[in-house]
Amino acid sequence: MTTKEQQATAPGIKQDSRRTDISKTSLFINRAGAYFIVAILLVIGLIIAQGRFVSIDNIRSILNAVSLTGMACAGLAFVVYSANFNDMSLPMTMALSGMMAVQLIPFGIVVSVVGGIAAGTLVGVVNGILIGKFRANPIIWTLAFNMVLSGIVRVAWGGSQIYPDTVAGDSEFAQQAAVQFNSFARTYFFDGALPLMVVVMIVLFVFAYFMMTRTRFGNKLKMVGSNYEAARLSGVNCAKTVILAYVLCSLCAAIAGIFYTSMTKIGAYSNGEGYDFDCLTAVLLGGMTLAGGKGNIVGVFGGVLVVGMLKNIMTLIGISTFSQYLVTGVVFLIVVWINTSSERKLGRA
Amino acid sequence: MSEAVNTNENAYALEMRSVSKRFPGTLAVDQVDFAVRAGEVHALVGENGAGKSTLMKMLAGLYSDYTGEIYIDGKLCELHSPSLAKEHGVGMIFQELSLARRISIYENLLVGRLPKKNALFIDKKEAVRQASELLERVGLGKQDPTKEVSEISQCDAQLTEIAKVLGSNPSIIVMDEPTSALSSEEVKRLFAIIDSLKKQGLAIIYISHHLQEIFEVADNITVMRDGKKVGTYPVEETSTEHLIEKMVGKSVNEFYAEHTAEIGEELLTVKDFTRWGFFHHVDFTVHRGEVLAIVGLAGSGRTEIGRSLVGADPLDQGTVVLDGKEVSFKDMTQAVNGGIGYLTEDRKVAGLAITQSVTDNILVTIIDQLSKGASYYPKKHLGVVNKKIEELSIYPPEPARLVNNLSGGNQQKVLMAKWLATAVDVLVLDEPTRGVDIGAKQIIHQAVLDYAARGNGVILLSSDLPEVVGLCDRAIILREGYIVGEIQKHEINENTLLMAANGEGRHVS
Amino acid sequence: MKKVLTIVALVLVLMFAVVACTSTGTEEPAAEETAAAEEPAAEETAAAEEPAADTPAEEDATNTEGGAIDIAAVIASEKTTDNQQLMPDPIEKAFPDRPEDPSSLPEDDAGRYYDMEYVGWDAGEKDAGIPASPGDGPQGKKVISIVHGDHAWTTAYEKGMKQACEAFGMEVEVWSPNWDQALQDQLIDQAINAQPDAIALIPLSAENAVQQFRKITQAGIAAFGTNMLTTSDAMPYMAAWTGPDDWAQMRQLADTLGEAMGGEGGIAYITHDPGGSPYYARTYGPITEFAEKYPDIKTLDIQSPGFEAAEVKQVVSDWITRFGDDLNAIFLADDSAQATGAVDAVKEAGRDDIMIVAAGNSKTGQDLVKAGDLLIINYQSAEGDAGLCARTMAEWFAGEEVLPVGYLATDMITSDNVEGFYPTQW
Amino acid sequence: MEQTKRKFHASMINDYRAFVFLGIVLIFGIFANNFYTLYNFTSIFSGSSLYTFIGLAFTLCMIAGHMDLSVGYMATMGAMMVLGMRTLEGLPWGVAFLVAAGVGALFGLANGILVAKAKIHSFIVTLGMQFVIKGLLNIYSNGAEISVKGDFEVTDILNSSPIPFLPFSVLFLFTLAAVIILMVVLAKTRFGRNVYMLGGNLETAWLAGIKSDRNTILIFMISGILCGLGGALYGVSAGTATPTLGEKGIAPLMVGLTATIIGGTDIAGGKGSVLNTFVSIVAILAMFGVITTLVGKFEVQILFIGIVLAFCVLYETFTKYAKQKTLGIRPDLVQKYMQESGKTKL
Repeated sequence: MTTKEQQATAPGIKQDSRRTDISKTSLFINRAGAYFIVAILLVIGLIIAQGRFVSIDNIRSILNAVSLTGMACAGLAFVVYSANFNDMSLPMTMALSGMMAVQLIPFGIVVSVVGGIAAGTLVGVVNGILIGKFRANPIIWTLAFNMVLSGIVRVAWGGSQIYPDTVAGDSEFAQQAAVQFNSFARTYFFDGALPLMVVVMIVLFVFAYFMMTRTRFGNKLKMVGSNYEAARLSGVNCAKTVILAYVLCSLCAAIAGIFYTSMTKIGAYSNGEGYDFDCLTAVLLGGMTLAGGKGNIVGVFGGVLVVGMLKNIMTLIGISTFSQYLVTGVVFLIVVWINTSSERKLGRA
Repeated sequence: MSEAVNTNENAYALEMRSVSKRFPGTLAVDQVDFAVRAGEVHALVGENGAGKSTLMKMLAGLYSDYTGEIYIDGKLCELHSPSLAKEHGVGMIFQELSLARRISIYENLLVGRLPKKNALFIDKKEAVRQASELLERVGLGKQDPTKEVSEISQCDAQLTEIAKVLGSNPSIIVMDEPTSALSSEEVKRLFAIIDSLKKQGLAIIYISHHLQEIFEVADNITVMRDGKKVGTYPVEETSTEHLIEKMVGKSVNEFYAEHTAEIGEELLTVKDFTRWGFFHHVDFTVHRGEVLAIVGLAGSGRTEIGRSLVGADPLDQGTVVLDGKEVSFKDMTQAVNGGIGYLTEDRKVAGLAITQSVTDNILVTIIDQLSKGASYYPKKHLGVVNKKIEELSIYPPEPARLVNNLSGGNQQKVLMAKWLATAVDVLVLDEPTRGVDIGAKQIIHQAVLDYAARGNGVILLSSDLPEVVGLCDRAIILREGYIVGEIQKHEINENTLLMAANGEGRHVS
Repeated sequence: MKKVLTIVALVLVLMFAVVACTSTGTEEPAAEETAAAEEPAAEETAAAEEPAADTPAEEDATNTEGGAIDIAAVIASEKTTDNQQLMPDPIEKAFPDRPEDPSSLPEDDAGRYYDMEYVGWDAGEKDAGIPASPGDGPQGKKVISIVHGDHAWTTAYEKGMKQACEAFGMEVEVWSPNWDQALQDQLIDQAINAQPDAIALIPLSAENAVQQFRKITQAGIAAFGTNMLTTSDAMPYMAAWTGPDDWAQMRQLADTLGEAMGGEGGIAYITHDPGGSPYYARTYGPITEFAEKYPDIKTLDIQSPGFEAAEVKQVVSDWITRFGDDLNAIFLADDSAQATGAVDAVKEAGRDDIMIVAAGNSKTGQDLVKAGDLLIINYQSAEGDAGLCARTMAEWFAGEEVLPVGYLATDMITSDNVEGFYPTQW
Repeated sequence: MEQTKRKFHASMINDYRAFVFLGIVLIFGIFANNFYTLYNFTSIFSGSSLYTFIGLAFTLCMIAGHMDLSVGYMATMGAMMVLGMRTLEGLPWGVAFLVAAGVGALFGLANGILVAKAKIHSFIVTLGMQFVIKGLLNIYSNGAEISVKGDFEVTDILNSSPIPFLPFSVLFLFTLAAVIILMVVLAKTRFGRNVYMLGGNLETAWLAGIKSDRNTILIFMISGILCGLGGALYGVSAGTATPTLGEKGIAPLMVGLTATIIGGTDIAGGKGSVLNTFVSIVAILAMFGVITTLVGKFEVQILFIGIVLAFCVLYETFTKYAKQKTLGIRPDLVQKYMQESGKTKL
């Protein structure tokens, strides 16, 4: 008997994993999330850049650089949060909205922007219906849809780029719209200190924050993300919730797409290429997990900041583009690993 | 019992000596002695939560932290992993099928020990031959072993599961509710197989709620209750009534306080309720203040009725009248708004979002009611949550705690709280206290009775008979998808229920 | 099941619609919507037809009675979108002696890149497998042009190629592998399989080109290199190579920039995709030129953030933070997205003193030059690139002597002459 | 009769749709000039080599219930390593190929350990690993391409067709060998069957005593080796490799993934066939060929591959959606009910 009991408590034997006490360090890491890395980067930045790092110019430049990724991330967070992995159609959503907006410039700036956003949002509606209602595999479906859209956009515009001022033609009204369109990405407030793109990104994050925490949609989404079946059997309209998540995702992507187009002054099918994985990286760095229902928007913003600061610091140190890929990859894997293990220790995974 | 063992003759194939297994909050198995001889079919009976399954899982090596001693063929064994248990000749047939559905039968049968032709390759011919042999032993000689499991019937899958266990040449076979998905003819086939196994000298442990079957197949019967062993009885010396008495014990009368319900007007009327292949032409009525139990064995269509009623599953025909209005729910959102709630049987898979907080889980059903327009912030409604936490004594009383960090009983309370928070008139409770300790059970039962007493209707779907007896005001008996009888309050006791569900005794219609 | 069938039907309809769109859209990319609306039923036959089989509708004034084309007249008549000559005269280049061991020279010595800059001029004998010119002129000859990938530049190139070939009465098909090396290899196989009279190729990779041109020549088809420089190993397998003289153009830009900088200061580079010939020409071209002529101009940093405006903007902003006033000029490998990003970053930081020079010739670049944001870009006609290639092929078909390596003229666009290059090609 | 017919249709779409797809493409090939020539088929088969290796690796992981997004970069790594070892380091070809496969195995090992031991989702692990490999590759070659430097001996051997009148180049024969070996491994060895069991029902596998961690790591390693070898063969046959090999055009990863889905491999794991993946890749390449000849436009290729993939996803989604409604039905009750009610159809 006694030997048995000793063995039962001997190390290496599995104990019941449901803990009632919570590890303080795990909780700290979990709560602090991406901001822990932000703090580390801040210290590194202060040391290596001797004061230039915290200058207004540099902070603005970091924020400005991540603003497009940030806008798309604010939307993508909803999809990741709903346990649907990733929206692989993000690049084409951005390209489509930009190209539609440019195409509609002859009808005035309002029609152009609204039309562009509407076109992008439509992508989200289709994705949402197929994934939310019919439960298509999110990765494969959005990937397939991205290819189809890519084909359609290329065929429809004959594979060429379109320029706002060329599309506008000779009409004074349209030319003015084109100028306005191109100025979106070049509008600054407070004497050049605050770019419009950063403002829009922050507005989208605040909007996403409220959507996720202060509305019934956000709270339903949390339940849908954590346990779809349980949410369904609790009377949550899962299909509607997931559709809305995708719509918000493509809405944000569409806005990012319009700014992207305005920034390059070119509407092209290749706009937004690579944003699918780049944004997912930022969202995951921000503490969201593919299992859904975990993490929050504040964390995602932190993840976006990490991406921006990392690049900024690496360029400041003078690390080559090639080594930057490596560092980004390693940092990403380490952060995700820490995040996963702390989640497991907290009994959330 | 163990003192009586003579190790030379009459040796036990299996002997468990004062084994215990503790889960957080409960002692699932408490100092149990259990012994089986070779060539014996030993039935293990008891209520839900009596500890039968835990005892057997211990034997199958699923727990590494049990206490006590297990002897197999007289030798002390440490069954700390499934592969160790297998090595010692324990074969376990689980209640839920453990076959990989999209993989062929023969591979499922021989998983982990496919025969090899040489150092590299498996010998498919030999594997198929061995698989056919195994299938032959369970009477599936005509089945093609290269088919996928998903292509064969539920019954054949169940028999395949048995064949799979036979393949590892066990000396002890544990069957946990093997007949729940079988029709009566198929059950006969299974019994013939058990008989032949017995003759081959295997020790068979048979767990079932179907007492009728047990009398047909078993040699000895061990009864468990509340994690303790009540006693072992040779089959000739006992009877259904006797067993039920032993299973139920005296605690029932102490445990369930007598309650008298005020039955009001008709609340829910269901007519000609049919989902082909699940349940057919089901009619029943629930009144205000009434707890109606739908009693049936596993696979009788009990759960499916509940799910179809709230629109979680489709329905082929039938009308539902709720509070005088005819309703038909396409999904659970409509059902909850229309006034019916459904508490699911599997809290982890379909009941709770265990990675979220107690608050989120309790409020999920009433988000729409609490929100002003689109705006909704759960922290504003902590009052509602705290009230429910207090009402159901959820411990620890922290609304922000993750459900995963609660004990099973408290998780179940959260599940209950989430439905009690709603304003639905009718609540369908599917196994509301499965796998829950006594304390939590009592609290949940009281909550159910209080809920009904407020003029609501409850439909109780439970295989826990004392629970049914203690709670319900009327019971309808379901067998093979058809209603076969109805028992009024004054007639309800476990005896009548068990008999009715097993197809014995008087049918009231 | 019904739903599935509906989907199938929808997909099929879509597929046919697409075939209809694209088969009619080959000639006029912009008009495919109307074309699809006009003839929705004709999709299959249209698809099966050779897209280029339609004879050019425009009347060719240079067509003489006997059917033979007056090549010189055609060359003189055709114009590009920006009103330059479509088929300019190829330019020869003088080349110095090859250093002993180029790879032993330092990074900023022009000799180190000798094999790239003067590729083809000393490549030795042409491979014996190159077929002899038919000598009967370009008419009715079938040509397949394989480009590197989809891009607005390519669209302009394609337009130029088609315009020029039609003028010569040659049939042309333009195929694109969308920047995919594996796919380009496959297209070459397919092109060989189609047995045209000549194949014009923009190789995706300078090294891989050897294998590609070798294959074409071994199949007995005349191979013409265009636009992208290859390694000299590939030159023997080409009937001729035409394209821009990237190195000379970059040196020209660098000279002008060096002068504008007053011969001193710090410069940073945003490169083309690493590895390709534009990468070396547009990074080490200026670096070696500065080293030789303006040794006081220091290279501060070299980064390859790709062709995304946002990324470039970030890198340039970071540079401005890092180098401060030491940064006087930026050299870009691309004048569209890269230029937009760099100009935005400079403007945002209020550093109008930073001079930006870009390689390329896009509308964006020209607009920026016009607005005074870019100092100079180089004139590099996409249509002219294609035109020169077509001209060389036509001359080769006619049995005329062609230059083994023919460069486009080098020109620069500054705010002084930018007006003359509108409307832009892409 | 009715039922067998329906079963036939279902199995055509479920199990043999890769072949059906290939058939459709071949029919369309009639309209394309010079499609049915020996040369064209040699080129289609040779062109399928890289995609096939990547597709095999991807399918293998998917059968086991994982996703390996790093296959594209691991193949690039293989191509760069073999040429780097040969041209820059001057090692013999055999050693160079071994190094390429070994490096692939190393990254597979890293993936496998992170997935099996650190319990991070394979999607995330391989996503991060992509950046790591991309960085290392660029650092190794300084972003430049590496070529055989005029040493075309092995290149020519790979591209030659040793068997007269058959469109099989040596490169393709190697590819075919890899397909067959993997088919045999998956079908005939315990490891192979364990792969299916791991993807089909992890718990069953555990209960049966299959060492899931060790097998998972091995799966990722094999995936790495396949990619390394596939990349190496491609690199040598093309005579050059660039670090951007895995990301241009319709990236090889996407082709491999698409072919895996078209080939009918279950996204959740447990079901799939490398042969079907291989057939899908050949069909996709043949389709590219037909489209190039008929339309000559890349955009139509991407549109069509998207439509085919979308069609497969939609088909699977809708059948699953319909099946959900009868999940758990008891046939004996149906029969009984039909007898009683006199109905013949549900």
